[in-house]
Amino acid sequence: MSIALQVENLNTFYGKSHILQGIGLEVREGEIVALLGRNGAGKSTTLKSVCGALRPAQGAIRFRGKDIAGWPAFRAAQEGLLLVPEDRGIFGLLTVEENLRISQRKGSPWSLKDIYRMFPRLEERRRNNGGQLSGGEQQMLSIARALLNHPRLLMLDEPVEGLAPVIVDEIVNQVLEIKQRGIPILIVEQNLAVCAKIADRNYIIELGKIAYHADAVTFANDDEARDRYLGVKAD
Amino acid sequence: MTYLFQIFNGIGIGMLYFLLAVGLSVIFGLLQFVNFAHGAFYLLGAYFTYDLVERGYSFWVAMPLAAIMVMALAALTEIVLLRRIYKLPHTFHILVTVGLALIIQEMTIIVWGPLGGNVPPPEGLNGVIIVGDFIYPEYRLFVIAFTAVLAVGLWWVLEGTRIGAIVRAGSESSENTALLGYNTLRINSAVFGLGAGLAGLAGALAAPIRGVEPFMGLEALGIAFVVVVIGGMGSYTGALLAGILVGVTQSVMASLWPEGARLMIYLGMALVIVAMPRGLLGRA
Amino acid sequence: MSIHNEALKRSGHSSGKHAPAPHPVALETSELTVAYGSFLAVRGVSLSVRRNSIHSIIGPNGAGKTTLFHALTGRVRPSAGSIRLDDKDISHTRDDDRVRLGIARSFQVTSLFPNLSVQENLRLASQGRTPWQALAPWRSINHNKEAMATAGEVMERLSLTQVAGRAAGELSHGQQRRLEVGMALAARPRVILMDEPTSGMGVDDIEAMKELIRSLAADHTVIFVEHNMGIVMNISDTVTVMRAGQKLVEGTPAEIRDDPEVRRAYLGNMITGDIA
Amino acid sequence: MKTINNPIFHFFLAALTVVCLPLFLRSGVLASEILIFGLAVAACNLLLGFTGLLSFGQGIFFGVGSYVAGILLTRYQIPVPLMLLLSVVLGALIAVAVGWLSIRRQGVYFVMLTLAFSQFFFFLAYSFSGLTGGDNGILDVPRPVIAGFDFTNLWSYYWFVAVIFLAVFALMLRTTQSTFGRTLSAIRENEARASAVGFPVRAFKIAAFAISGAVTALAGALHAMLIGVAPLSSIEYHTSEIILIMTIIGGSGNLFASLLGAGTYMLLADVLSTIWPRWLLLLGVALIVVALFMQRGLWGLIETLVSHITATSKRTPNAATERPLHRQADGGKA
Amino acid sequence: ASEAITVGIPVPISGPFAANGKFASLGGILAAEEASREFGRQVKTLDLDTEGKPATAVRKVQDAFDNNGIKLYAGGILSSESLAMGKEALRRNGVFITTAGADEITGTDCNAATFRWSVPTYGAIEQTVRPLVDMLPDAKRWYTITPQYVFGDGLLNVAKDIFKEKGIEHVGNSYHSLTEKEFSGYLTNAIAARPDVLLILNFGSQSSDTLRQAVSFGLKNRMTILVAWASGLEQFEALGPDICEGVYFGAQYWHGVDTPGNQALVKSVRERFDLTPNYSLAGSYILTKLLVDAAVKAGSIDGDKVAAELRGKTYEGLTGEETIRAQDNQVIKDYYLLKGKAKKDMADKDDFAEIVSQGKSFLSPEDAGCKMG
Ligand SMILES: Nc1ncnc2c1ncn2[C@@H]1O[C@H](COP(=O)(O)OP(=O)(O)OP(=O)(O)O)[C@@H](O)[C@H]1O
Ligand SMILES: Nc1ncnc2c1ncn2[C@@H]1O[C@H](COP(=O)(O)OP(=O)(O)OP(=O)(O)O)[C@@H](O)[C@H]1O
Ligand SMILES: CC(C)C[C@H](N)C(=O)O
Ligand SMILES: [Mg+2]
Ligand SMILES: [Mg+2]
Repeated sequence: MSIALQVENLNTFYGKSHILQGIGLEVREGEIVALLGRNGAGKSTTLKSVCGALRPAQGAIRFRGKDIAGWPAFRAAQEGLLLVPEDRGIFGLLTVEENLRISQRKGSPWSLKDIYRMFPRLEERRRNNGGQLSGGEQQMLSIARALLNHPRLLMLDEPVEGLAPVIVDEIVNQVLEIKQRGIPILIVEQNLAVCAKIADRNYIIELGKIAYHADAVTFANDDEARDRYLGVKAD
Repeated sequence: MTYLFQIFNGIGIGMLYFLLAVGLSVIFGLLQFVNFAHGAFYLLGAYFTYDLVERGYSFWVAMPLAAIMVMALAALTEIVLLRRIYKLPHTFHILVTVGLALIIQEMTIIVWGPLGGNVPPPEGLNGVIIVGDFIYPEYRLFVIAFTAVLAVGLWWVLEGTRIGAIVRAGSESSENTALLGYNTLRINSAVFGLGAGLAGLAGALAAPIRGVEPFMGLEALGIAFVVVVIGGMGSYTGALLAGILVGVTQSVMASLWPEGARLMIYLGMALVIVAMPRGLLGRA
Repeated sequence: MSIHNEALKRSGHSSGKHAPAPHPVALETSELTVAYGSFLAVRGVSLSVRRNSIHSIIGPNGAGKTTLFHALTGRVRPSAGSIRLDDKDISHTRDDDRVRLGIARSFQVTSLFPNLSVQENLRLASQGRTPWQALAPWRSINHNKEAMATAGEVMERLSLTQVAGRAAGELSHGQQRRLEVGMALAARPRVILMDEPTSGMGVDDIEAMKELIRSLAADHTVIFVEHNMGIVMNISDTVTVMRAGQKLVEGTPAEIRDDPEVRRAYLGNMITGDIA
Repeated sequence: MKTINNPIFHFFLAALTVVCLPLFLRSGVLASEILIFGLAVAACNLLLGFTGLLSFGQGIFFGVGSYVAGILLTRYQIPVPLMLLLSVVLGALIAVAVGWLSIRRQGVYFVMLTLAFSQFFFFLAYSFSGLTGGDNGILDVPRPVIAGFDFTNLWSYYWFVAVIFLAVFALMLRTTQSTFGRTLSAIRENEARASAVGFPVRAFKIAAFAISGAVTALAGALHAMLIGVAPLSSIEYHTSEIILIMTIIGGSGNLFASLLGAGTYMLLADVLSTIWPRWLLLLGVALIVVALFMQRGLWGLIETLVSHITATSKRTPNAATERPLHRQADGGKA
Repeated sequence: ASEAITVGIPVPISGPFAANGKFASLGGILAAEEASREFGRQVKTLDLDTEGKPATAVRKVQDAFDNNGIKLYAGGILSSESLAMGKEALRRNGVFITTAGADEITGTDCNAATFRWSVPTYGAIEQTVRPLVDMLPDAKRWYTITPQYVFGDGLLNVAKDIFKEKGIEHVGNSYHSLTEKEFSGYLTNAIAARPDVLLILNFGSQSSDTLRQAVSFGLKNRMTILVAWASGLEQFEALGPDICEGVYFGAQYWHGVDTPGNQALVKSVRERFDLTPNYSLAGSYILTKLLVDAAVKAGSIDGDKVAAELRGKTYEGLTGEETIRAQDNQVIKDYYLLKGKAKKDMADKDDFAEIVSQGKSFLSPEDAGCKMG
């Protein structure tokens, strides 16, 4: 399998605090990679640094053969490296449909029709303002926007955070469907059950460094690692 | 009856005020940037029109051309200068744009001299309309109609088109707009150009009414601030409402208590901010 | 289990020491509601915090924990409900007045005076109890001996003495977090609220913070928000779980850990270990 | 680096300036005006640099002081010291009113509000011409003769101004070094925290306004006596703008910087305006240069130079004085 | 040759009145050059930029006293700066002579050191409104637009007296502030009052704005328009002949005045600067000339000596014979009523108007309120 995204020695600061201290990871074509870690470990910071929303101080980022380190976020996005951010980044004063329309890019395998088929709820609410959506609906909208934007790699930051279980199921299914379409995904997720269901490989970040790395099967059986890095007690 | 005329006349003044202020408002909404050079762009719009008309171009060529020239100049200024200071505190926005306004004003004097000039209303619009006791210049009528069409058009662009949606998205969060693949830097330049271009257009339209003189920019800035603050910064309809409100107040006060007109307008502005933090229609 | 017992032991000990306190309840809310526009960030939360207990509040992001703190300290106005401090209704008291009544807080997002020295930060925090004195432009900053002394004590307690003269903005993240807690301590409050005191701290700092919070209960009532379950489960007397602005459940750490609802809403499936 | 930020050193610098101005300037008016605007700018700095309030309304207080001098000295023969006291009191009162209304808003809205008030007071002064002389202003404002000392001569008046200047400058230095001053700095740095720590932030801001208004009015009164007129232009928006520009050019958050800003601006304007009628163009360029390259003003420039020369202790980050203003910027975004 | 004479020209060189300052500066230079030649001694001018602000004006004058030893000042475009500078001249034993508008300069605020060349409001109205009333016996309804301050009120009150005397109906007045730029509201009022004559009593760019907007409202075809206090040539240039045609203007000076003094001036200005003199230039020229002549004659530049020389002097000026009235230092000279020409009737590019009438009207010094101490 060829490598879609390769990150080496990524270092990022917020002011003077050194948040990412040499992160390295890779995402291969067609797979879902999960990034785990406690609150504040630096997961979101990693995703933002990769896509250019934050400017890393150091590090190499290769995306589909291009060195994109230091690129501004919009150029990375034009290359198809799309982040669905933690806060979902919905434009609250734009309607759902406007949110979708401004995301539409030529050549995307998804059309507005596809989106409305995937997320019928969005079609029902397409005249509503983004700010009026529930958390789950906003999450759908945010993913939908990324799909319309012709993604070549999708980075999802806690996509099921704070969502009701049914919606979690729905989103998990959609994520798997996106994978079926051949889009690799880098996902940050606290919910181990979700990870286990979708991830092919797992990285764990601790204090800004990759502390652990394993494929799904190994990780599932590594009670100690989960206890140590995520504070998950195996009863 | 006079009051009816005054109200109508006030709407006419107000439409120009709206045009003058809406650019300032749009710029503020998108860039969180207070532009003290807005009046200077108005000044340039008027002088470009004046210059072109003096050179023998028809007003109908001069007016749009002047607005486009101002737009281009403003966008260039944004790229060269202003984008470096967005992140600085307001103090420096004020400093830089006040400086810019001074430069433009003095350049105007150097190029066109300290005396003002006159721009005749375009052929065919230099008469008056008479309705009973009421007289109204055709050109002013044209300005009302033109601005109204422009207001609707602008509203449609901002609210109804994809480009408008992108601009509005950018004013909510430029970070998230960038995540969708938009070059927010370029959007900023374009919007600044648009906003300043609207001021230039207002200047171009005002030239046949007001004539041109090097200090008309200062006066325009004052009015634009009042309108934007009353209407709510960043609000499109707010600018329209407040522009008309200020225009009508001014016109009606001309009959009621003319010497207090300005006092009332500034008092009103202070009251509005104290009572309604965001202006009449400003959003949080 | 053993940790939990220890916590119970300790809390029993401390409440024993202060048994004759007039009000067993230090801080109480009833049906507290906070609206941001039309959105209710906190909805009808009734909370009762025992004097000198350690009361933690947990819940998913956006549950309204910080907002609840804002309401308790007066930073936001509740739209309904009431807050009582030692049986005094403070629902409509301004935030700075509440400091005088004995509530102080630390912030989730570090909020210091970055260009002032550590000592000056703490002195100001301490002076905040007698703010009107500070209105006198002729008084020198060394005038308030008491405030200076408090600042010194707090620095000692948080091992910040070595950096007393450094600007707060130049401290390391961990030190800033400690100073953040110190700002609350310097006001010598009876009730101290800490919003995620350990967020952004290194492992050893976290351990120290845990001990600090534990020791605070000797003479303060402590309410804190934390995502670090190690601390929450170890030192809390009571845990309140919030979700979507509402109080989900409340109980001892042990009860909370075993509550199925909490596992689903906050602790998640992962804690059960039933990985599919 | 330590000494150059020491208040006593600043007072020494101010005193040195006061003594040296007569040696270097031939013009007693210019020298007096530098000190007078030095006061007004220091007062503006108290708001901008120490409290984080960008006030576009300083001209109101300047004008008020100037009118107090004009009205009391020409119509009521009130002794000058009493007149100065009254101008201080009235300046403080009006500043409390303006401050009380303005601080309800933050960021750009605060700026706009002070701007609106400045226009409002201008038109007030303009409309009540019976009191203010309208466009003509109040003429024949005399310079003082106090206890046998005749200050009507320009240079002797300079020393009159100088004594008041140094006294007020010392008081203001003391103020900035006091608990009060530090609390203002705390408010500028982090208003939310200052409030959370227990300070009634609004009361402090209003107090800062009162002091600022009092000192600015004093400057206005001194100015009216200097030029013998209380003109309408003193209360104009333009006066507010100039005071603000001088403040930023000098450097905010440091009182001696204010004297530096006032002096530099006045001297520069004096020189430029005689060599080129279009000197405002150069001023415009200068403002842009300051914003782009000298964000901490002239004082910041001096600090940087000194620290380069001594190169001992490590440099304070450049962002130091910008930060509080950033916060104000954020206030506008809310 | 004896020592050099320097005349200060305190005028707004920057700011909104910069245009006036620019021409005033030229007028001073010309007068100084001529005097140098005539008296064989060095005569110079020094421009002092007042920025149009009284405070700056006084500061510049004080400086010029101290640093340049200048005691003679010819300038002051705005009333406020002129009043303030006149006071300063008195304090310092200098002489100040001005063309500014406010009556107080030689009225209630007159002083021994302050002279004025321009005709006060009384004469401006007497020499414009009265002749026009006589010329248009059927025009019985007059409407006025007045700036709200002493100058405007001065003009208005004189006009009202004439209205009363002549049985004219004053059908309305609109006051406006000195910063007003938009006059359509006032014009709407005026139209509703159906006047025969619209009397515009503001000055400078405000009168241009008012007139321009009045013309665009078609008022020229419905009534006679009189701008009582026009600034002269530069105003015609800014407005253009189309607007000015058929409109009456009151003026302190017009380059078409047929006097030897004026013809000489027009000639030398054309030669020296390739310009036609306007009010600012001509005014500054005559002010400077008066000062220098008096100083040479007095053999001193001390204020009291020069002032004594000026007081009571009669000379052949730009407007014909002019006299400096001793009691209030007011120059007694003609004021002009002009009428705008059609473009096709203009002999050259500056021939905007014809002189309809001219004459001298002045209040007595007592009536003007001048008590010189
Ligand atoms: N804007 C910011 N300024 C300063 N520090 C920040 C900022 N954003 C995040 N941090 C700090 O960076 C660290 C990493 O944050 P990050 O958001 O990447 O964590 P995370 O792993 O995504 O956590 P979570 O699970 O809570 O989302 C934290 O310590 C946080 O406090
Ligand atoms: N100023 C505000 N205006 C509008 N909504 C707000 C505001 N502040 C917070 N909210 C919303 O209120 C809800 C509760 O926020 P709060 O900060 O109290 O959560 P929290 O429980 O502290 O979360 P976390 O664990 O992430 O700190 C969130 O949905 C948040 O988006
Ligand atoms: C036309 C001008 C001579 C009038 C003068 N500027 C004044 O202020 O009154
Ligand atoms: Mg995160
Ligand atoms: Mg929180």
